[in-house]
Amino acid sequence: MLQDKIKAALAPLNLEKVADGDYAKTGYHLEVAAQPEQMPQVAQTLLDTGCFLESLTAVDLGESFTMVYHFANFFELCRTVVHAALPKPKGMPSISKVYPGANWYEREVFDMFGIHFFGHPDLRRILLPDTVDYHPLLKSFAGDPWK
Amino acid sequence: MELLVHYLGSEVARMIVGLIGVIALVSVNALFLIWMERKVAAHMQLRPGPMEVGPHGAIQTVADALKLMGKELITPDEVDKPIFWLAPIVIFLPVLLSFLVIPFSETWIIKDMNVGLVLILSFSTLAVLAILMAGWSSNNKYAVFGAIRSVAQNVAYEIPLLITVMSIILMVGSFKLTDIVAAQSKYWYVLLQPLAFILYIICATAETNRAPFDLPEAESELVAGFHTEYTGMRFALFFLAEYTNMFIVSAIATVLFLGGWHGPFLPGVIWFLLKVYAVIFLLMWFRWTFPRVRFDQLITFAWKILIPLSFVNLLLTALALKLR
Amino acid sequence: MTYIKDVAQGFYSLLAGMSVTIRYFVKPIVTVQYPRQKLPMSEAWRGYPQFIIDPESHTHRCIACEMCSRICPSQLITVEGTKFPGEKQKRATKYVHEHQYCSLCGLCVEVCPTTALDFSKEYRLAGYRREDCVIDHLVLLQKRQKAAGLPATPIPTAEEIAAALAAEAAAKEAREKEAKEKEAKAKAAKAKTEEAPPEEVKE
Amino acid sequence: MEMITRGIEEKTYTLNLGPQHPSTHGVLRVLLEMDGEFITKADPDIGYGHRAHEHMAENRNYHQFLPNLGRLDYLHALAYNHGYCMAVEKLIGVAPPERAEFIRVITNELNRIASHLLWFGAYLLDLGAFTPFLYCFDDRENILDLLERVTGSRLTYCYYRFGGVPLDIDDDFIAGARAFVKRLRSRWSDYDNLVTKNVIFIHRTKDVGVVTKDQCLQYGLTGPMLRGSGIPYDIRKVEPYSAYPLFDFEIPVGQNGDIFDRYMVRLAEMEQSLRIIEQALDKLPNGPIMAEKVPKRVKPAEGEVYQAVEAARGEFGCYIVSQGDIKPYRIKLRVPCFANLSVFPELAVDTLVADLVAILGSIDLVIPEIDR
Repeated sequence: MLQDKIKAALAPLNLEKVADGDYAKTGYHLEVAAQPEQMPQVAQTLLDTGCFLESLTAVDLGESFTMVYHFANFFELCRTVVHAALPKPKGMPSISKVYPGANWYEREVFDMFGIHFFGHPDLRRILLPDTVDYHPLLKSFAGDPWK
Repeated sequence: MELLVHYLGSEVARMIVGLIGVIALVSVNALFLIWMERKVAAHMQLRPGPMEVGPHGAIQTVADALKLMGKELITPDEVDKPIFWLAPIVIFLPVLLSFLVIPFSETWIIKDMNVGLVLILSFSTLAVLAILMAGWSSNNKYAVFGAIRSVAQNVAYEIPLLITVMSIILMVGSFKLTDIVAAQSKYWYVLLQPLAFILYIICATAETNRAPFDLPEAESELVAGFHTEYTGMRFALFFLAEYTNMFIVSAIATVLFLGGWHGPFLPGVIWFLLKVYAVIFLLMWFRWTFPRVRFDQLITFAWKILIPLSFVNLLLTALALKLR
Repeated sequence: MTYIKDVAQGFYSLLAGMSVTIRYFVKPIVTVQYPRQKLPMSEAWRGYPQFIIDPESHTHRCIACEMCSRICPSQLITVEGTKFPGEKQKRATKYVHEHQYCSLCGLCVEVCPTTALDFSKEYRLAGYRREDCVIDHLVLLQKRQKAAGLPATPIPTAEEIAAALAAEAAAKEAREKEAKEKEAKAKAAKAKTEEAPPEEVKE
Repeated sequence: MEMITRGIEEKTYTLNLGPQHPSTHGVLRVLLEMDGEFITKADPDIGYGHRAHEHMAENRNYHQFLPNLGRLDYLHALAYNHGYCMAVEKLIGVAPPERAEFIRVITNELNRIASHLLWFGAYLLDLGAFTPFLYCFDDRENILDLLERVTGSRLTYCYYRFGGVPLDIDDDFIAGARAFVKRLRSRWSDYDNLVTKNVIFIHRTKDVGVVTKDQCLQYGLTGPMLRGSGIPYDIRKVEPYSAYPLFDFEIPVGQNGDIFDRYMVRLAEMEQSLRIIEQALDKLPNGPIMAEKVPKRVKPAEGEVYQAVEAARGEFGCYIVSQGDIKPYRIKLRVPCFANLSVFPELAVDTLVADLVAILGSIDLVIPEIDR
């Protein structure tokens, strides 16, 4: 089973948490917590097991961010979520070398949260114009900047 | 009329009256063709087309023409002004002159030259120059694209067109259009030369830049191609020229393959016009059926399929004539 | 050989395509010339929301509970209501719907506890100014009542509202006074029974 | 003079395709580095239609976010409604009754067909054929009429609610849906003759814009983009939700991953959707259309949920983080076209402008969903 395979593959990385998720409640089969520095390795391991990157985003928790990575597989149902706690104002290592598709997702997170991704080939704003100076999905963002 | 003949001689008077008639015909024809194109397109697409101005929208195009005349002639800042202004005129003049030699009936012809066909074909080549002028002077990348495509396309398709026409010339032995029609009094050449007819229609579609070969103005790729920057009457002249061009290539098709003015009961002019509009309907039918070809495919098609086939056709014609 | 076959096949495919378009060319058209011909509206069509005219009372059922204005995603509904003397419930005195912001999601209609709202079948909503899109439901209701030959529900004027408010305030005051008196009485009674057990106080 | 020398020295030039261009389907801008008519580099510039839906979600309660879902992918709005409603239902522990699930499946599949039909027509418009576009719209009109009967709108649907659907389907709808299934089936031969078998169309699409399986994995492609490359990944089958496990249908896949395969996958998907609709109409159970215990004020407990559904363009994922408030703490909308477009710069290199338009169209872009 893929779930066990991923668990076995993630075991040598010494992650904070690798546990079965409550699929009926959250939609996750595997919940993983990792340090930001471990993320490229985790991504590489998941790519080797044939998982693709479903989505990549961040959640602003005030003091820190939680980076959330969703992975799934084309052939077997196994959704893996990887949480990485990222204290402000630290940056995140980029996984776009592992998953080229992460390139745009990381640009979006940079655009919306201002999180810097180390090793990203082309870190620019993607949705907002280059000239703006705010990051709208931060909880400290006050709302309409034109008001 | 008699006064004119008296003062200027019959030839010149004929020319003047003819030219006036041609200008009237060109404008009326373009208005009618645009209306027809809209109606044909609409009915093929299960809709009624223009219905508001006049009965069944018959004078809709007149309203559009008036609107275009009322528009400002915008000249963008960095265009090459003389060429930009000249291009619509250059595209329209040869089209007008081509009417000189078209035989609408035995007598309705302005100037029956013995190099009539050559004249028309050389005039139609001039249109490329105008398109190149328009595209180049517009200072717009899309327009340059359209112009360059147009030149390559016209050069490529001129060859099979001429070779195809050559096989008809071989059979008749004359460049004079009235001779060609007269030779078809018994049977039309489309029956003797079906392949040549198909090749001619394909080349004519490409020559007039119509779908599926409308690459110079491919709207989904090049916005509007070479006339992207033109407005008002300048744009209308391009439009007019396109439809008049259609009339001319269809008229040549009628002369070469469909027996010109020959036909029972009705006068020759009516038969001629009916045949011309039938060919135009065919061109419209193409346009509203096919997707557009890609540029390299277009050129490949010309060099790999049309030119060999037209040579084969010419060869077969020559053999048949020799064996007869 | 494949060359000739390809050319023939390609040519045939083009003819097949042309046969389709010419067949449709002679088919009857399917479009409707809009301003002259119209299609019947479907039952569930969502125009702007409007008051239902109650078949019994011939007026609206809005009790100004503000459920609609609270659930509205665009916060575009302004409702005001006053309790008039002699009536059990509040009644809407103002109901303004700023249709230019409406996304026609239907939440207001679904949430209404008295089903006072439904969707109109009006689809010609163009206007020249923003204000043209602002719909006062009470005015609209009057228009529709007139069209249906029903007595129009009067819109309470400011004076009437003030009077109603004053009456309400007076009633409230009276109630409060009554309550105070009651309280005072209770206090007095309580003072009398000071030795009551603590359980009772808790209750 | 300076301009002339610069023009001679530089081999490539920049072409600005969009944001107002007929074939970018909305406000997408692609910066092209061109060498003649060949593209050496393509850089899509998105965000012209950014409306900050995710930010809006954080500032309104769960009900109030419902209408926004129809405005992401306006062509297959019901799938987005579905994904969001299912995610919230998971959060608050409500399950819709069976009839509601069936209605959701029927309307969803009708909407999917409408979306594919629109793509079909618009794509041929990109390729220069205008007529199929209107035939598709004629068919699509039937679907819109049907959906209008239940949803009340023709485009930006806001139909599903937490715990069911607000309006039941009636016998007219069922009869209409059956008639539509029959009608669309009778049209396939016309579409085949007009488009699929057309030699020009085949030459325009075969071996153009090939997506390899590796690219699918690396870029996280989903939907027909993925299935055209031969990977049978369809969330309706892989991760069955709603009433989909009750129906018998297949996942069409292509082989080469070129535009033609994607086109065929979409056509075959419409046929499969028709099969699903037929079965659902046959098996439609009676019963309520709304779950009983749906709270009027949705206030889920602390937690997070990810729900994926199969939209016409690929996987739509709705990720909700709740902090026990009446407003969601964070909603992330994973939209298929965002990933599908991100592979475009790789596909566009060394193609002609005409091919670029063909590839861009074959991704089936809906820009408002990418920009959110």
